[in-house]
This record gives sequence, C-alpha cells and structure tokens, in this order.
Amino acid sequence: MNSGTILFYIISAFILGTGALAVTTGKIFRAAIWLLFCLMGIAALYFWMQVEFIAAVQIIIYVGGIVVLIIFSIFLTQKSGEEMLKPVLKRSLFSLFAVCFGFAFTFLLIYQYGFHSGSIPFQPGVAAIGTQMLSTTEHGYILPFEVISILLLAAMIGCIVIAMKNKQTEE
Amino acid sequence: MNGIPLTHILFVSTALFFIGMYGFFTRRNMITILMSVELILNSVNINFVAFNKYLYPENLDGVFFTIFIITIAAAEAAVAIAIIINLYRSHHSVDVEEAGELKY
Amino acid sequence: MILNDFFILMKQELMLLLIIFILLILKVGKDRSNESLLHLINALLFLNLISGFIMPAEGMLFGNMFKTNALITLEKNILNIGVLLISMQSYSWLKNHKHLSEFYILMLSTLLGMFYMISSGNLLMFYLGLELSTIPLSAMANFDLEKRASSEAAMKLIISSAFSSGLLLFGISLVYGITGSLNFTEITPYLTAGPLQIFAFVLLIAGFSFKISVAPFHFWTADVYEGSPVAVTSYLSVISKGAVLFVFVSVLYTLFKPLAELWYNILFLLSVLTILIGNLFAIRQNNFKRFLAFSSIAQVGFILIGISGSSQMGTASVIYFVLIYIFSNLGAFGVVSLVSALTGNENISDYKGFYKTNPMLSWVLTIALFSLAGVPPTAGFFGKFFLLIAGAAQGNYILITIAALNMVVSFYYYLRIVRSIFMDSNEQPMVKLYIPWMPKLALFICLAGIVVIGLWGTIYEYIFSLSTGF
Amino acid sequence: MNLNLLLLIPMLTAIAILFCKGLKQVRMTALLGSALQFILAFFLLYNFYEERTAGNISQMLFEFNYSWFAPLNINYHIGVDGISVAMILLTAFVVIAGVLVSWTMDSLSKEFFFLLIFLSMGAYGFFISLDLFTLFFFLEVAVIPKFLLIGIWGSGPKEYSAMKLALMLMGGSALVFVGLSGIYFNTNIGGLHSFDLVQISKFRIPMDAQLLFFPFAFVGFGIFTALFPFHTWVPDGHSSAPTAASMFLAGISMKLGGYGCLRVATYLMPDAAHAYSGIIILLSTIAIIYGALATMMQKDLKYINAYSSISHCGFVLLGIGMLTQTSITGAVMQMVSHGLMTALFFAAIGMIYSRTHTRMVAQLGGLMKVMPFISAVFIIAGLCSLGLPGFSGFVAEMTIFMGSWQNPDPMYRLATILACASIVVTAVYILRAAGSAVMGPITDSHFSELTDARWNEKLVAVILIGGIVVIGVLPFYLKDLITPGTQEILLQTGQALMTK
Amino acid sequence: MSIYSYIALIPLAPLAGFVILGLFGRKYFNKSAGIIGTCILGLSAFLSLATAFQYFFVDGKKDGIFHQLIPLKYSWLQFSPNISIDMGAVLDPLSVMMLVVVSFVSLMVHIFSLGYMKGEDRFATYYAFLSLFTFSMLGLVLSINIFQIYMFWELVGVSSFLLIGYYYEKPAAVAAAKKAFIVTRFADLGFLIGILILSFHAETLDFQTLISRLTDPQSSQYLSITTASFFGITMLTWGLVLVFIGGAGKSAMFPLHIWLPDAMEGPTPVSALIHAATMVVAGVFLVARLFPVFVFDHAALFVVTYIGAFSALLAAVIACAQTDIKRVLAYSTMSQIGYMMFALGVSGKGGEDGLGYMASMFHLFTHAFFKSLLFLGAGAVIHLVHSNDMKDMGGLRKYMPITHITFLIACLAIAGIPPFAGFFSKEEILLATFHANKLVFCIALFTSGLTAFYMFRLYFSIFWKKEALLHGEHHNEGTLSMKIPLLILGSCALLAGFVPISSLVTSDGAELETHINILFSLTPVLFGIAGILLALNLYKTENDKPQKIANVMGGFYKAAYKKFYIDEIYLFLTQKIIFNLIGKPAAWFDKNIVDGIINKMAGGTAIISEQIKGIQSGKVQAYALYFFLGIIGLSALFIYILN
Repeated sequence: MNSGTILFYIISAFILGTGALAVTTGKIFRAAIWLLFCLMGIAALYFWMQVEFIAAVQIIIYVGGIVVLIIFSIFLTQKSGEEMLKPVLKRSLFSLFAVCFGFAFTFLLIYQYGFHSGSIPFQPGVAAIGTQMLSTTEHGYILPFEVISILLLAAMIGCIVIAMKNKQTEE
Repeated sequence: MNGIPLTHILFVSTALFFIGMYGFFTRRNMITILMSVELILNSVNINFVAFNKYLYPENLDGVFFTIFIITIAAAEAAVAIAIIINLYRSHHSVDVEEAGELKY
Repeated sequence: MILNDFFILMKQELMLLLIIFILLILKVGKDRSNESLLHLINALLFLNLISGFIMPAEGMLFGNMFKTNALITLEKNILNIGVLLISMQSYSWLKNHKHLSEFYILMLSTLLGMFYMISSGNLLMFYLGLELSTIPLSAMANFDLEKRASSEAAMKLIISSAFSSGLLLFGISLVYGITGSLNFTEITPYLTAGPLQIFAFVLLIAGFSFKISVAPFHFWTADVYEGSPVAVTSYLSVISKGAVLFVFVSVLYTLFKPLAELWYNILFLLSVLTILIGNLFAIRQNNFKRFLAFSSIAQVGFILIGISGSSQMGTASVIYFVLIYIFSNLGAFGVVSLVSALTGNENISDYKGFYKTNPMLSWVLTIALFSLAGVPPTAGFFGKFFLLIAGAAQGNYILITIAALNMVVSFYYYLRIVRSIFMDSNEQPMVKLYIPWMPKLALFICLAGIVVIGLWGTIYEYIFSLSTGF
Repeated sequence: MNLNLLLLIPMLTAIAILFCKGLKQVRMTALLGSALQFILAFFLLYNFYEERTAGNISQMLFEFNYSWFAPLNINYHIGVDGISVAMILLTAFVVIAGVLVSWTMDSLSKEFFFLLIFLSMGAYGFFISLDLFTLFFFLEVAVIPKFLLIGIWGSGPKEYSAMKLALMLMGGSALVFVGLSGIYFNTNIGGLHSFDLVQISKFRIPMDAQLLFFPFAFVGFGIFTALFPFHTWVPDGHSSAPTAASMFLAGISMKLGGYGCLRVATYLMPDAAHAYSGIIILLSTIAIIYGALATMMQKDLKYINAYSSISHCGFVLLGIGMLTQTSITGAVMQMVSHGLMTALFFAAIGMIYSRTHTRMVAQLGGLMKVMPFISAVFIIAGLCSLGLPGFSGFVAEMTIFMGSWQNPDPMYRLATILACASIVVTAVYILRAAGSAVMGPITDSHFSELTDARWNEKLVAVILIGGIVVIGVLPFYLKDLITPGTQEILLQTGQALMTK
Repeated sequence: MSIYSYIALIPLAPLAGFVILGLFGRKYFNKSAGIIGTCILGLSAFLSLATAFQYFFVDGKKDGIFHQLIPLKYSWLQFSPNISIDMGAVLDPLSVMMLVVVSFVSLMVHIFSLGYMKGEDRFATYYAFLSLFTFSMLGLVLSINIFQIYMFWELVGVSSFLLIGYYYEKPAAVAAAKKAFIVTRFADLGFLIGILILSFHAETLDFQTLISRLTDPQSSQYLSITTASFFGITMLTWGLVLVFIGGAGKSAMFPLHIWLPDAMEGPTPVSALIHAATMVVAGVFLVARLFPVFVFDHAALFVVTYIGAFSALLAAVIACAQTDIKRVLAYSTMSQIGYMMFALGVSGKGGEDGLGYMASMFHLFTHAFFKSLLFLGAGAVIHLVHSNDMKDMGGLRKYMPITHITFLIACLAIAGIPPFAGFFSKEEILLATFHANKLVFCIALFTSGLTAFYMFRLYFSIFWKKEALLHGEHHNEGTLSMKIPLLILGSCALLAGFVPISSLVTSDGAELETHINILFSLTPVLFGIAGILLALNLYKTENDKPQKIANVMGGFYKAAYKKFYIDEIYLFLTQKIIFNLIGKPAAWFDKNIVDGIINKMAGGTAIISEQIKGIQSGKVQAYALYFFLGIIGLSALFIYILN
C-alpha cells in the first residue's frame, strides 16, 4: 500500500464524488463548479498515469474552454443561484435503477474479461506525440488532424449563424 | 510501477460514465445535460488512456483518440450551446420538458 | 509517388474542400444575389458529381486510415447525386434565406465527413467522419432560425447524437481495449463472441442504428424530421442515412465477419421491430415530414433484411435500394418542400384535392410514393424485391413473410395520401403553384430515375459486379 | 410473331392518350388501341394454329428470352401456350368492350382511359410471362390502376372499397412473393436458382419445400380469384367500381388469380397440389354454395353479380382442385366464359344504371318496355350465368362437372353434387333479378322516357355476346386450343388421374 | 344413311326462323312474322312426315324389326377418348313418332296463333320464341346422346320460360315463368347427376352404347354399376331414379307438378303446344328412351309406376274442383301423363310384356291431338269471352259451333268413348295395367271415370248451362286461321285411334299383335259414361246441386279446390326455410363475420398505433432512456443466448 495507490484512490474518490455532485446539485452554478472540479480530478488522474500531455490538454481545453463556455451560457440563460426545476421523480427513480443495473452489468463484463496488463514501460513524450500527429505513415495522424480542423471550422460557422442575434427578431 | 490493477481504473471510468448517464436522464436543464455528456466523454477518455498505458504501450492510438475526443467534445459543446441559446430565444426557457412540442 | 495518388485517390474529398473554400471566399467577398449564388453552387456541385466519375482508382493512404475502391467511389457518387438533387429542390426555400452560403458550407462539410466515414479503414477516422457528419447537421437543422420547431429539432438532434456518440465511443474504447488496435484489418482477427465483445459490438451497432434510425434507437428521427427545414429533412433521410448504411454494410461484412451469427440474429430482431414500429406510427401521421420519417424508418427495416442476407447479393441490393430510395424519397420530398416553401402547408390534410389544382406535382408525388411503397413498374418494386430476395437467401422465411405482410400495411398509408390527393374533395384546395425551372428539373430527374433504374437491369448488374461478397 | 407487341401496343396507346386533348381524341385513341389489341389477339390465335398445324409441338410458342437481372438469373422470358392464348383473347375482348362502354366518361377522361389501357398491359404481360419474376411484376402492375379507377371514378363508398381491394390484393401478392422466393431458392438448375417457369417445371422441387410453399402461392393467387374466405374485396370492389373497371375486375383480374393458381402453384408444385387438393376442394365448394346463397339475399344488381362471381370462380378453383384432365380444362374454359359473361353482365348493369341511376332491384322494373335491347342483353347475360346451353357458361360448367365426377373419392363426389346444386340457386337469383328488374310493370314513371342503347353499347353487347355464343355453340375450338396446355399440367401432376 | 341427311333441316329450319325473327323481326317485318314462322314450320312438318313415311314404310324395317338409324353424328365436345358429347339425329320408331307429333301440333299452333295473337306489338318475338321452342323440342326428340338430350332439355325449359313470361308486364305471368323454370331446373339437377352416374359407370354418353352396355349383364360396366351402391341402393337405381326425377319435373309428376297450372298464364296457344302436347311429355319420352335400361331395374320402374298412378289420381281429383278452364285442362294433362307413366312402369320388354310401352306411346300420340285441340278450343273461347273462369261462360254453343263440335269430340276422346282416339290408347293402357298390377288398375279405372266427369263438367259449363250474356259486340268465333286448326285436330282426335301404332312403336321394334277385348273394354267405357251422365245431371242446366255436393264434401272439396295446399307447402319451404334459414344467415355471416374479421384487423392496427403513440413522447431524455435500455436488453439477450 504505497503512496501511489493511496493517491489513486483519493483521486478517483474525488472524481466520482464531484461528478455525482455535478449531476445532482440543485443549483446550476454549483453544478458547473462541481463539473470543473471533476474535470480537474481527471486531469490529476492523467498526471498520476504519467500522461502529462493529455493532462495539459484536459486542463486547457476543458477547464479553460468548455467549462468557461458553459458558464457563459449559464449567465446567458439563467439568473445565477436560482433553484433548478426538480427532475421528474418517476423518471429519476427509474433511471437510477437503470443506471445502477447498467453499471453492474458493464463492470461485471469488464471484470470477468480481466484485462491483464503488460509490463512494457509507457513513456509518451510530447515530441513523439508531435511527430506522430503530423506523420503520414502508419500510425500517423495527419489526416484526422485535417478532418478535425474542418470539423472545427464547420462548427464555428454553425455557431455563428445560429447564435448570432438576427435583426428581424429584434425589431 | 504501482500495483493498481487496470480494472480499478476501469471501475472509475465506468462509474463516471454511468454517473454522467444518470445526469443525462434526470437533469431538466439542457446545459446540465450537456455537462453530463462531458462526463460521459471523459470517462471514455480515461478508458482509452488506461488501455493504452496498461495494455498496448507500444503505440499511442489511445492517447491520440483521447485528444481527438476532447477536441470534438469542445466543438460539440459549442454547437450545442449555440443551439440552446437560440432555443432559449424562442422558448424563453432551457427546460427540456418545455421543448416537447414535436411528439407522437 | 505518394502525392500523385493522394490527389487521385482523394479527388472527391479534395473537390468538396475546394468548393467549401470557394464558398468561404465568396462569403467574405462582396455579397451577391442569392439566385446567382445558387446557380453557381449547383454548377459546382454538378462539376463535383462529374469529377466523381473520372479516373476511378483503388488504394489506401495514411496506413489504411483512408481507403477507396470502385465500390466506394460509386457510393460517393450516389451521395453526390442526392446532394445535387436536394440543393436544386431547395431552391425555392434558399432563394430568400440569409445564410445561404453557410448552409452550403455546413452541408458540404457533413458530406465530406460522410466521405471520410465511407472510406475509413480505422475506427478513429470512422468516428471523426461520423461526428463531422453529425455536428454541422444539427446546426443545419436549426436553419429556420425563427421557427420554434426548428430549434427544438436541432436541440433534440445534437443532444441525442451526443448521447449516442458517447455510447459509441465507450464501445470503441472497449474494442480498443480488447484488440489493442483501431485498424479494421488488425481488429478483425481478435474478435470472438465473448460477453464483453458482444457488449462492445452492441454499443457500436447502436451507434450505427441511431444514425440510420433503427428501432429502438430511432426516437429522435420523427421529431427532428418534423422540425427541421425540408431541405435538411430530406438530407437527413436520404444522404446521411445512405452514407451510414454503406458503412454499416461494409463494416458488418468485413470488420465483424467473425461475429456473423451474432449480428444476423440482432438484425433479424431489429428489422422486425423497426418495420413494425415504422408502420404502426406512420399510419397515424398527419404532418407530411413526420409521416415520411416513419415511412423511412420502415424502409430501413427492409434494408436491414437485405443486409442480413450477408452475401454479395446483400451488398448489391442495399446499394441499389439506397440509390432508388434517393430518387423516390427526393421525389416526394421535392414536392413537399416546394409546397411548404410556397404555401407553408406541411399537413397531409392540406393535400386534399391537390390533383385538381396541381396535376403535375400530384403525379410526381404519387409515383414517388408508389416507388416508396414498392409498386411496379416503379424502381421501388425492384429494390424491395431484391432486398427481400437477398434476405430470403438465408432461408429465414418467417422474416420474409412478416416483411411481405408489413408491405401491405405500408401500402395502406401510402395509398392514404394518394387518396387524399386524388379522391378527397376539398372546398378550397391549394392554389396553382408556380414552380421555378430548377426544382422542376430536379423533379423530372427523380421521375426519370424512378422509372429507369428499375427497368434497366444493367444498373443492378453493374452494382452487383462491384459489390464485395461476404 | 413477336409477343412484345402485346405489351408495346398498349404502352404506346397509353402514351398517346397522355398527349391527347379532350374526350373525343382520347376515346378515339383508346378505341384505336384496343381495336389493335383485338386484332393482334386474333392474329396471335391464327399464328398459334399455324405453328401447331405446322407440327411445332414445343410446349411454349413464340418464346422470347432476354436476360434482365443476370446476377439473380432473372429473365424477361415470355411465350404462350394454348391457355395463355385463350386468356389473351379474353383480355382483348374485355378491353375493347370496356373502352366502348365508358365512351361518355367525361370526368378526367384522359386519366381514366390511360389507367384502363395500362391495366390491360399488366394483364397481357401476366398472361405471356414465363418467368416468375416477370409474372409477379405484371401481377402487381395490374393492381394499383384498379385502386385509382375505383377510388376516383367509383360510386358509393368508393374510397373504402378501393382501399380494401388494393390492400387485399396486395396481401395476396405478398403471399405470392413468399411462395415465389421459396420456389426460387429451392430450384437448382445448373447450379443456379431460377425463376424460369419452363425450367422449374422440368426440375422437381423437393417435397417438403412444395408442402411449405404451395399454400403461400395458392392462397396468394386465390385471393385474386375470390378464394373463400378471402373474397370480401369482391362485392365491395365490384359494386363501387365504374362499369369498365368492374368489367376488368371480374373479367380479367380475377382470372389472373385462377391462371396463377394453375400455372404457378399447381404446375410447379404438383405433389403439394395433390396433398392439398382436399382443402382446395372444400374451400371452393364452400365458395360456390355460399356465394350463391349469399347472392340470393342481395338487393343491388352489382352486388348480385359480384357474389355470383364468387360462386362462379369457385368453379374454377374446384376444377383445379379436382386435378383431372377434364376438370382442369373445364376450369380454364370457365375462366374464359366467366370473364366474358360477367363483363357482359356488368356492362348491362352499367347501361341500366347510367339511365335509371339506381341499381336496386326493388326500384327497377318494366325496363323491357322502354329499353328492350338492354333488357335483352341483361337477360342473355343472366341466362348465360345460369348455364344455359348454347352459351359458354353451360359448356364450362358441364366440363368441370364431368371432370370432377371422374374423381372417384366419395367426398369429391359430394363436392361435385353440391356444386351442381348451386346451378339451381343460380337460376333462382338470376330469375329473381331479371324478373323484377327487367320484367314486370314499370315502377317509376320517369323510366318511361328513357332511351335504349346507343351504338357503342350495342357494339359492346355484340362483341361480348358473340364471344359467349361462339364458345357455347362451338366449344371444341376453345377446348382443342387449351387441351395441350392442360395435358402438360396434368402430366406434371404426375399420377394419371385422367378420365378413363 | 345419307338419304336421311335432310332431317337436319327439321330442327334447323325453326332455329333459322328464331334467329331471323329474333334479331330483325321486331324492326323489319313485325306483321309478316307469323306467315314466315308458319311457312318455316310447315317445311319442317312436311319433312318430318316424309321422314316418318320413309322410315316406317320404306326402309326402316329390317326382317320384321325397326332398327335404330343414326344418319347424323358430329363430335361436339370430346372430354376424353370415349366420353364425348355428340350432336346428331337418331331415327327409331319413338323419335319418328315424336317428330311427327311435335312438328304437326306446332304447325297447328302456329296457324292458330296467326289469328289469336293478331295485333300484339311483340308478334315477331312471339313467333321467334315459338320457333325456338320447336327447334329445341325437335332437337330433343332426335338426340343420340344423353348429354345432347340434356342440352335441349334445358333449351326447352328456357323457351317455355320465355313463352310463359310473354306477357311480361303481368306480374302473375312473370312469377309463373320463374316458377316453371326453377322447378324444372331443380328436377334437371337430378337429371344431371343421373347422367353423371350413368355415364361414369357406362363410360359413355352415347345412348346406343350406353343401353347396350347397361343391358348386357356380362359387360364390366353393368357389373360396376350394379355392384357399386350408395345407402344400399345400386348406382343403377340411383342413376335411373335421378334421371326419372328430371323427367318428372318436365312432365309435372307429383310432387313437381306445381308449375304446370300456373304456367297457364302464358298465351293459350302456347299452353296448347308446350303444356299439352309436347314439352310435358318429354319426361315420358325420356323414360321411354331409356326404357331398355329401366326394364333391368325394377326398383326404378316401381317408382315410375306409383308416381305416375298417384299423379293421375291426384290431378283428376283436383281438376274436378277447379273453375279456371285452363287449369282444369292443365290438371287433366297431368293426369293423362300419369297414365303414360304408369303404363311404362308396368310394362316389360318384348312381346306381350311390351304392351304397356306401346300403349303409353299410343296414348302419348292420341293425347297430343285431343289435348291440344282442347286447349285451342279453350283459347277460342277465351278469345271470345276474355275470361278464363267458367262462371263467365255458358251457352256459347250457338256463337261458336265449330269450336263446340271439336271441343265435344275432344272431350269424348279424352273420356275414352269409342270410337274416338282416346278410347283405343286408354284401353290398351288399362289392359296392360290389368295384367301387371291390380291396384294401379283400379286407380286407373276410377281416374278415367273422374276424367270423363270433369271434362264434361267443363264442356257443359262452357257451352250449355245458362244463357250466354255477351255484350253486344263481335259474336264470331275468330278468324279462319283459328278455325282450320280446330277442324284438322278435331278430325285427328276422331281418327288417330286407327293409326297402327301397335305395329310401329313398340318396346322391341317388332310388331305387337293387339286385339280389342269387348268385355274388358266395357268397364272403362261404362265408367266414362257414368262420369258423363253425372256431369250432365249436374251442369247441363244451372242449378244448385254442385254447391250442395261441395258443401257435403266440405273440407275435401276445399282442399281439392286449393290443390291440396301443395303450393303453400312449397312456398313455406322456399320462403321460410331456404331464404330465411339459409340465405339470410349466409349473407349475414359474410357481411359480419368474414368481412367483419378483415375490417377488425384493419381497425385493430389503427387502435394499436393509437395506443403506442405514447412512447414517442417528445421528451429527449425518455428517448435516451429507451436507447440505453435497448442496448442493455440486446446485449443481455445475446450474451445469454451465446454463452
């Protein structure tokens, strides 16, 4: 029972706890904050797993991007701090049951499958990632890179068109 | 390396996945639903990284997949939020139950 | 020389990119009148369609992330035809739309996504293609910016597709965990019918089923179809569905070959369920788009039967049917979009006595519906016949009987519309509509397709010769 | 001669109609086209005899085989034997009569005649096709025009009837489809599955497959020819349809079913036919008796004829089910005869209805005085349908009885006797209808200024009655025409249960 | 036998007449139609007489026996190598005699109708129908093939339908026509099935072959038909009885006689032709035609005998109570045919046993003349009085002397008073019966008495009784064309008895030696005279005796007057039983059960789709939930299945 293990359990407990809170708290703003914590916890998990690059990306994009976006949208659509509508009780009970069952089912399968970890050391250097990202050979990711760029472009245009207040509706 | 078995990490990811799903099912505010989706995606990310690290360290497929997922999550969130805002303009509410006119 | 065959192999994708950039440049440049822009765009799309047919090549790039061959080229061409037709049909709607070029940019980027998805040899590329073809689509669904229904539809689309892609990703991650690779060719050998594999596989199937709206993953379909602008609806129902179907077939036949028994049974269940659900809901609909949504769900059920044939005949029949389905469905949607653009009517009850005022449109609509219903001599008959024959090859006659009898139900609701067009009396039927030449041309192309593709056996022969066996 | 003409001429006619303007052009074109078909049919008959007398004893004549969907071994394969020729003649008769009888169809005339001709094309195609796919194709081609014809130009609860008819017929063809696919996948000709009728008939389908798929095929086609209990589309459909459509329905499309039962079900799956003959005979006997009894209670002329058609088509199925040379011959003769006779009957009813605007027997009466010609036609049709010697009905029914009686099983004998008994019931309802509708005193004062038949109606009567009488007086021509075909079928059905 | 080929003309000439008159008569030569028809018929009558002469006296006889000649035979519809319907003509004493009778009487009727039907606006149609009937009747008697006979049988039926319904505007006429057709049709069903049975076992439809096979106890066919049995009765009996039922229907034997009286609604000459002389004896003809086979089966003959006898008696009784003169004649016809039937029934084959057969044919022959004479006379009367009812008549003798005389002759003939025609034939019948069956003999005797009584009741009430009170107009008895036939037939009725039928038409073709036995024939004559005297006493002058007797008889008289309620029974059976208990339920079942189920299926689908619409609730989260459950369900299911 070394420190690494303890750290892991702490991190994971933190992730799950904050995650649970994020989907259950009554106040939307708090939910956003809990989400933020949860994401950071996950970043911490990445650090723990020694994939620093992903951790960094996680923090930059999620924490720095998405959560901020979400909070903006909350400001746009909501008066902060007000209580959210309670979920429909029947459905929440049912979905709680379903989710628990699903979780049991899935994890049972995973557990039974029993992934045996190999022993090769795993050291993803940022440089390696960069070179592979732009290589055109086997395990090169130039094409997905291009595709994602188009996706982002399209998404941007879409957002602009949709979210732009158009004059007709105003006057 | 530390002696955490892979299944424990997978436990975390799966749990997170279903937590997200629970949120998705129950939350009535669209934005919170979006948050739940983010949780789901993150659990998948954990899966990929964990698999990549523990099982197939020889190449970085999982890691790259994670990167792309994160990017896409961003794009998706952006578009979703744009749509939600537009919907808010017309419905003056972001409650899913409100936006149920198309049915049967 | 890698660069050379890069240009040759990816010519269709590059063509699309080119058009997208042209549109961007036009957008930033001085703004033109919509008409001229539309003509230009349709010309470009036509070029794009033509370019698809020249220099067919076979090969793969980037370590099997992108592969192409005659069949894939054909599939892309089919999609190109569909897109061209849709853009011609939505002329009247787009003519006075503010965000014309954005619409096209989004549409073409989704098309690009589908192309990547079709030629993907790698789960990552497949996923990216899928998302690229989904996210902008949900933006497009919102293009009737003032309509409440439109934004609701868009919301439903984006949220449920996010959900489904989440599950899909979970499945992919499991597959990755099991096989340790994302490359189709490397995955296949590792697939066995173990519990976790089955679970992962079902997750993937669900991802596909969501896109092609197979029950019980279809619920978004009707609402989104009803809410979105007609152009987007037809795009959803024809192009994106067709594209995913193409991928579905190839993935099942090649990637998941080891699990054939499994997915055969799954398809059996799903197809029966889908046909039943589609028919039962379609009977009752009054909104034309919603009606077409459910009818298309039923159609997908028939397609699944064809796929379950799991043979060269299966592939050929599916592609053939999709081709026919594009023409027939666009024939119907073309009329609907014209009517809704010019009069705003979208209900079937508005079509009472339609024949009195608009005989031409009525005939087009009727023939298209007959083709959907599978009535000879329209092409739909041949499509359905071959699908069912392909399914029957497995010797599962229960499935065939159920399907055949369900065709009768589907006849009921198609004929219901024909009835209200021709027979029901209406004190104030719709006014005589003036139709611009471009949609008219599109409609005629649809008609020609409906008539020719069926009767002219060579087309099927060609597709069959290209399609890969099981 | 080239059989494709039989499809080409109607197609061209239909297209020509689309380019016509006004009722006059349209109907002239239609008449021209149908007259051409008429001539062509007789030309075909002539050539057929020529070939036969020239000693060409191949089963099918004038074959034309074109590979349509090569990968599935689907061919556009056409050809005729005596039975098909008889059916084609029947079609030609009914078509020209139908065109003539709807001479004054002024609402949407272009569409009307287009659909009429289109329908006839379907019928021709069905009768000449030797490839099951082609056959099925034309079978369904012939369904939808009926829906439109009834729904648009019909009377009474037309939408309901049209929908019912279309759906039940489509249900029938769905079953047929299952049967055909079963046949297809159980054939192995040179390593290929085949839809080719002639080849399949050479190849004996395995017994279990036959037992499985015969019911599908037979019931499917049976629905078309009003097999009990799937006959309920007949009364509604016929009574709501416009005159010409009724003539087509009863005259031709019910025959599609009988022909299919014979040519596909019985011919390709003979062993199963033997296995199931008991059930077939039971059902057809029920149809005969019960159709006749139900007819007695009808008050609407069209309903009367529709129900009597159920009864008469029961004879067809009975003849097929008895599986003796004579009875099958009789079945085919009955198809032809019933086609002409019922077409005539509907034509007469249509003429009466178009004048008196009622079809209720109770409201009609004394028409003999004001419209002797039409009344005479009506009575002749009635007499033919109750099987009067000298008309086709007698010959056909007697042939069926003779053939059925050759089947020594006592139950089959009983069925035959019951079938014979139905001719008495037929007499009852026909005479009731004729007696109170045509004879008797004039019931309604405004009948007295009605006019008698116009030239086109007279022509209709002459054509159809001509056919009926020729068959009735010189039946041996028809019989010799179809006998080789039926012999072929009976040889298929293996055991020689022929007349001694 | 090519020299006979001209007999094809005998039936075909009337057919041609029918076609011409039927198609063009009404429009082009409505007036002259009568002449044309009559001339055409004259031709065939002449030809048949010529045939008779040639057959009987020139070359019919070979070594003392009349042989069957088949001059014409064409295969019409070949079912199988040996079962085929042939069309042709047979010549044997039976058919030749019938030829003469039919064509001759028909000719008379044609001539009579010239006057009687004058001025009808469907004059041509009338003659067309007459020609059609004559054609079918001639074809019937010439048939060489049991199926040919069936066909003409049907044609005769339909032409009688048309002729009875000639006054189609009279509902009664239409009803009568329908009744006649349907009843005979019902009987024909028996005939048809009989044909099927006989032909199946005899393996032929041809009369000659059939008879030769079924009368030769060694032939396999004979064995098969006698061994095969149903309810313990041999197929032979079944076949013959069923065939006889067909004959009984046409010949109005009990219980299928109900149509005959009503058929009197038709024009009177038609009654004279169809319902007196020709069609109604078709049944007798049929039995006679198959007589060689009947002889082999006593059960069948037994049926024939008793049905015949009973009908004779019943008809006679009913006839006494009727007041409509045509109905009286109708019943008397029925009664006389009963005579012929049981005469056949008691007969044997060959030699002295064959007496019955000969007598029956003889009676048929004579009866044709006097009965048609009676009808035509009645027609003349009705033509004058415009009524069918005795009450409106009386004392007509001074207005219509010729009619009176001929009518009297006919009555005497039918009453069997020597030397009139009826005497000889009836005497032979009684003789034959006396040898064979005493019971039937008594019935016959009594009946002959009754016959004399009601005939003279008729005669007196028409021509004597009260003074005629004719309103001033025309007192002539019709045109010359009406008188001539009366005279001709009258002379026939007088002389026909002397025609040597016994040497011509016999059961075995050989000559049959007959001798009038005075002592024996005294009884029937006495009975006849007794009947006449009774009638004289009661009806010569107007008085109330008949009424008294009627009162004494009471119920019986009423029953007889009401024809023993047989019509009512039939009415009950058809209307109540068939229509209400079978037809209506069938129609109801079809409408509500069979069709109902199909409609219910459609409705059920709609209902289901209405029920399940809730799952498409419009709530995106619910959709996601279904999505998820679908996945879990599928994977759980298949993991369970595959592992």
